[in-house]
Amino acid sequence: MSERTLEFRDALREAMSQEMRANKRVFLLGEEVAEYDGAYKVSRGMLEEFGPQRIIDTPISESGFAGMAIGAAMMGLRPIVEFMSWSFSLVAADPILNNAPKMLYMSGGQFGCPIVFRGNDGAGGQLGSTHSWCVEGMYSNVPGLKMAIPAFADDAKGLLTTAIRDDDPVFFLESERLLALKGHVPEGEHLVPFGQALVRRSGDDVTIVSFGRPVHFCLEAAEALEAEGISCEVIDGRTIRPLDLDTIVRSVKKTNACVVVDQSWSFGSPGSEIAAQIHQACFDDLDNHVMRVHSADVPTPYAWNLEQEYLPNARRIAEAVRSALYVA
Amino acid sequence: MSERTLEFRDALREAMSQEMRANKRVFLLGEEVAEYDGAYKVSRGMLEEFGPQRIIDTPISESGFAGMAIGAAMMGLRPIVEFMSWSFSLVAADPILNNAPKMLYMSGGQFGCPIVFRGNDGAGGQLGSTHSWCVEGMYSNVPGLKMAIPAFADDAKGLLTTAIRDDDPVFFLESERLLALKGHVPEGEHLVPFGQALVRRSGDDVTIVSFGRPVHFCLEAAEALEAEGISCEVIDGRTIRPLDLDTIVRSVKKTNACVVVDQSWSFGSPGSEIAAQIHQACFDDLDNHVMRVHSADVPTPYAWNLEQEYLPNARRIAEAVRSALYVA
Amino acid sequence: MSSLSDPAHATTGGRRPLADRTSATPDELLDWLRQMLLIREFEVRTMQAYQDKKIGGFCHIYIGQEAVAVGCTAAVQHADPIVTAYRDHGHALARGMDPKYCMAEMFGKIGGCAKGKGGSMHMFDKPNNLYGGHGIVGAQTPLGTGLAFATKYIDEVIEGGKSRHVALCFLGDGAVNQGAFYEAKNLAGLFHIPVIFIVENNGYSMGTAIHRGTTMSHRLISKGEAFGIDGYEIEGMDVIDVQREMKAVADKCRETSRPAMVDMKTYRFKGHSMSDPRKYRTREEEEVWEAGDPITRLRDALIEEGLIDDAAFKALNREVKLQVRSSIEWADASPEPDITELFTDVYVEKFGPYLGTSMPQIVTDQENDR
Amino acid sequence: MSSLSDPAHATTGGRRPLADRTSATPDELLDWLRQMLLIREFEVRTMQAYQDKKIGGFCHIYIGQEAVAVGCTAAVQHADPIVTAYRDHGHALARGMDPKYCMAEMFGKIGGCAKGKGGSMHMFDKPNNLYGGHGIVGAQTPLGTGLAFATKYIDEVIEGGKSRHVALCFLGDGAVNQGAFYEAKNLAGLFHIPVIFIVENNGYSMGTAIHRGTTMSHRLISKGEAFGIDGYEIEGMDVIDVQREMKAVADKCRETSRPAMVDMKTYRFKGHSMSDPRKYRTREEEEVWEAGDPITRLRDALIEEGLIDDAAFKALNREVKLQVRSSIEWADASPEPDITELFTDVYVEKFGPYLGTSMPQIVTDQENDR
Ligand SMILES: Cc1ncc(C[n+]2csc(CCOP(=O)(O)OP(=O)(O)O)c2C)c(N)n1
Ligand SMILES: Cc1ncc(C[n+]2csc(CCOP(=O)(O)OP(=O)(O)O)c2C)c(N)n1
Ligand SMILES: [Mg+2]
Ligand SMILES: [Mg+2]
Repeated sequence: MSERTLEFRDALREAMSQEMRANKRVFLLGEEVAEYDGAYKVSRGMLEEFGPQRIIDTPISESGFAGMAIGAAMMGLRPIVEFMSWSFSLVAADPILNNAPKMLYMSGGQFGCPIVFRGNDGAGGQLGSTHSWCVEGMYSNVPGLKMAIPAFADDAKGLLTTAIRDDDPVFFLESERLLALKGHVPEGEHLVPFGQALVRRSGDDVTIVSFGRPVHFCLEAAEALEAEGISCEVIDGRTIRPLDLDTIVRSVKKTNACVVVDQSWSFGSPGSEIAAQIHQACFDDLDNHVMRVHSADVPTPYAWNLEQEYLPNARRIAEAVRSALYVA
Repeated sequence: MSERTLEFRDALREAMSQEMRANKRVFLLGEEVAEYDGAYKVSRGMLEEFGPQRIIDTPISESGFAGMAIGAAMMGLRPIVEFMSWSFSLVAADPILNNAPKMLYMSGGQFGCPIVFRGNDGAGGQLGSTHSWCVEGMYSNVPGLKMAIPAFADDAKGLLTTAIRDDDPVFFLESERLLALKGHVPEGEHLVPFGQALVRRSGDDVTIVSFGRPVHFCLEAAEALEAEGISCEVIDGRTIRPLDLDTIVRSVKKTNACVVVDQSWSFGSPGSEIAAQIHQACFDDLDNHVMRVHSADVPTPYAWNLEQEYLPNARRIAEAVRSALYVA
Repeated sequence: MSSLSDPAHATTGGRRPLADRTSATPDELLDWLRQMLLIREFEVRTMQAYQDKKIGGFCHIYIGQEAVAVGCTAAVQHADPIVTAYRDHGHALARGMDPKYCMAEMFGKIGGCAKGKGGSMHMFDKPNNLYGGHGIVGAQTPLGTGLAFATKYIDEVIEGGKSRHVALCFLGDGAVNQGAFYEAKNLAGLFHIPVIFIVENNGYSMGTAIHRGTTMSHRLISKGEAFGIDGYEIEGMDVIDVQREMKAVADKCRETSRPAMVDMKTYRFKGHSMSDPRKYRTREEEEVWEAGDPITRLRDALIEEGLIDDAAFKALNREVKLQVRSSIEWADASPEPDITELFTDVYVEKFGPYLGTSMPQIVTDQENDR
Repeated sequence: MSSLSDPAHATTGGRRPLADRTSATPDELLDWLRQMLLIREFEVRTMQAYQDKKIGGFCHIYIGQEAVAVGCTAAVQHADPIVTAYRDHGHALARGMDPKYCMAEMFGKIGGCAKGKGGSMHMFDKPNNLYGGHGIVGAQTPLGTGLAFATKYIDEVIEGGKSRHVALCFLGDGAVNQGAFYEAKNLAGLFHIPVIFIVENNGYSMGTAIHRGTTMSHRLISKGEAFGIDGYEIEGMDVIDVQREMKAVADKCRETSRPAMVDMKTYRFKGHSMSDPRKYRTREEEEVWEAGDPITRLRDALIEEGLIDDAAFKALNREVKLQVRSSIEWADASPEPDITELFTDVYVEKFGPYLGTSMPQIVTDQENDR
């Protein structure tokens, strides 16, 4: 095992670079990915290594270049499309939702879409309503796509490698707030299979399930709750489609209490889905209904204090855990 | 009470026409709404009465004309935007989701968006993947918008009138399959308030909650189940945002069993939300977990037999009711 | 390039000797005639089947526009990818799809080109490099750009050679107003992508006459020139003209690896879809265009040149009718997709409720042929 | 109209006597100078506050482009609506927003024009008919079309008169590649909507020089002409030219109720946003443009004409500095929004967890003034 430490952003780049070295069909396109090294420096140096035919700066035309990449994927290329932010993917909703995840079905198996859409998802720091979308709240509703949300640098590499090799369209959601996070990342080939959640922290009293950035809030809350004598099991779901319900259910059957933490708005979200599925699978095991912590059900505010309160922060998670356990 | 009978489509038109007569700020725009009388004849004759300045044929530019209407709404006009199908609203996802429902918030209360987006939602008859979106599956996730889904002609008029008078953006989802449905519709002003579900059929054994077209499937299933001695209470939710949870909870506390029927794909849908909320509100009342009936979690197929099976049909609803009641 | 947008003028097109107008061989010319007849007959029977409720959903008939699909397809290589909108039966047949797969698709049968999952608007044919049939207006324009991008990428990056394909991307005149088309054009212009946007300008999008929805409709190609894309206006009712002029366009795009935009003047003889009463246009207008029927024009030209006589034409017609009839029989006989098909082709690999994917008969039949 | 895109040429613009170049009064000219100074000083202090972490999120500085917002705003009536992108401080101030609301907005304070909910990219000012500040590139172009549509509708349908307003819709050169802009142009051209699209062509979208992202960048207005929209190229570094030429454009649009598109050549002196090291351009290029600083140019012209002297200029500068300083103090003193503000302004009426809406101080202060 390598003890090498990388930033989350470098882990993403390593996945892309290794796959591009191994397979000429893989290429990267998006705004500022080439000459500018990526708006968030995820693709730093890739232009130099792979040249402008494979690291492609695009105009600000998400619908156009996403659709173009889908067409290329139908011909068997394996594009990686960087959205500078998933917030900007709304202008490309039609190609990414109506074409990519349905092409295989509509063509009766003839044309698949081996494509990865990736970029920043969720609130950055005070970016306001238009720039803070958690698109998993909407897009996870759509069959035909897969969705991965890494929370740690090793998973950033492992899940992205899997995504690039996957024959189906993968929506890969990164958090700008995690890009500088460091962690051990294996060198060489590193694959994390989709549909396998990870227990990030073991515990007995309550199961906390989350994805992506809020996993860190959960761990923070778990730490704080330990001081109160509450033992939390924190599960990092890692992929939303496919969803690893088994790992979650196994834990809930042990703890008999559950809190789902999802940075999306609450209504009709991954969080509501997981809550509903847990109620179904663990109806006789739960001592209380599943608690849910989401971003507040309002557009994302700019002001620092409002945004902090808006997010599913550690304080709100701890509160939810206490009520799940009937602790005043 | 008027005993007058109208088609659903005529009820929609009556709401629009009456409001347009009363308020010059109201106008209608969309593809083929004027000279063609509407692709589905909802706006038949309106061009003649109101003229081309208020009944406006647009090019096939959903993003453009939706955005244009939002700009007009910011200035205090009250546009009604017809999407020939909500399936075509994906190309307009950015204006309808990033602008309309957030403008009031982002401007700190200065500019609201009194606008109605309306059109066909859900599977028509064999329209295939791209043309059969149930957009409530995605769009109900977004705060700042309201969402109404009438299932009967009187509600079509009453809810649409309320929508047009509402100061917030309303997503109004019609079903092409219901447009010819007849029912008693009050003449003159008819308002159905948002956030008030209606018990369409009373029963004791199980609560079935639905919206829009599947309400009819539910009633069909309830009828069939009555023969088996199962008494179903069918609730027509009517609006998804705001959601009338009280009426649902009251019923579930009586029946102790619940089936949610939602034509969206299951994952992170209104159905999962309602199931999760019922579990929360009725944790000690439920004899079984909430059952959910959705469209199958696959792109919409064209073939008749596949589409019938895909939909949340009466057979699948009845099956869900039986399992909710532990009836083999 | 020529601009014969006046339909009255169109009927005189056949007068010049054929040798001046085309370098196609007699066999090729006869094949174009056969293709157009096939499309025509196919569409007539499609309308009947729709009335008989064997076909559901939306159904858009290509009658009147046959010369466009046939002429454009004939102007490029079989390996050049093609993508189009929902009015796609003509393109599928011109590309070489056996009509039985096309009909079975509309019948919602497992033998359909997409196993009955796509329907009339979504015809796909991998062996014939047809990348769909797309239902969302304009959505195919970035896809078409992507197809051309991919051919270039494969030729240059993967195979280390020179870009040597073009992609044909058909769209309606109404699709010209979708924003995605402009993004696609800018990308194509910027990246030297050899995609040819062929606007099948039949004058109407549903009930909207082009000038009511589209600015500069008298000069659509200005909407390509604004992206540095060469524009061509081509009269689309005569397959000989279409093939010749499109070949010139395609050759140039292939040579330069540049995009092009074509304003292809044509007319749909039927309604927008099966439910359209066509109140927005006059019978007189229709008659003028019908007088320039692309099939009659080619037939007359071939008769004039002695390449065919009345009897041979009738025989050809009969052959085509038989072919369509047997494709209907085939489609009738093909079973409905099994209910398990609901869960196939959602994802490539099996997992959870999903059953993986497999190729439809249109592909496996062809593979067995080899 | 004039095209002074060569920045070297720009510095000679002030030589002609003022009377030949403008019909503005001395008071107006001085006010433009004051506005430009205000924007400059405001932005300098904004950068400081950003470094001091008083401002969060993305922050886009307008320095260098002052003549555009000031000149364009001066060319139209106060009642004419304006909408712009995220680089919006200059437009807000030119429109007459008291800088204290603008600064407080960026500080995330309740006194901000949007109660601190919008931030730097989303400046709204109802009393001054500023319809935002919009963060999604190009999204404001259909909105701007809608604003102009609405003025026309109100004038014609509701008040039964004649269309008599124009709307200004600003966008960046990078926004030219968003599909929505083309849909907006087609609608504006088709429906005779008096919206003026002003492309603030500063040569870059983030790190992308215009020709790297945009076809026909040497003639952007072809992208309007393709929709029947008159195009104008205006040198945007001299407020006198901008105001004069924009006034002519606006007058014509007002008169004819037609749209227009302006390629306004300008330059941002700072990076794209606060985090941009500007490696994609040379210091030499920057220096050429800086030599044509719009403030210096107007100052020199006014000095030459004797409308102002060095002392008066300094006094003006001091006045502006004081104003900005006090706006910072005001913003500092304004409280954070109460946590309950999270749930206000989501919906107009109260229901469930939502608390209804109310006007921010920028509106209520103004109402109290009356
Ligand atoms: C984005 C979108 N909006 C609306 C529709 C509905 N629609 C289908 S076809 C059509 C008219 C298109 O006309 P045109 O592009 O001229 O093609 P034609 O039918 O003449 O072949 C419309 C409005 C759609 N399919 N997609
Ligand atoms: C749809 C969308 N895509 C991408 C972005 C990210 N982004 C913000 S500003 C910008 C550059 C825009 O440049 P330009 O339009 O020239 O305006 P300028 O910054 O020069 O004023 C980009 C890519 C966005 N906000 N919206
Ligand atoms: Mg057409
Ligand atoms: Mg710029």
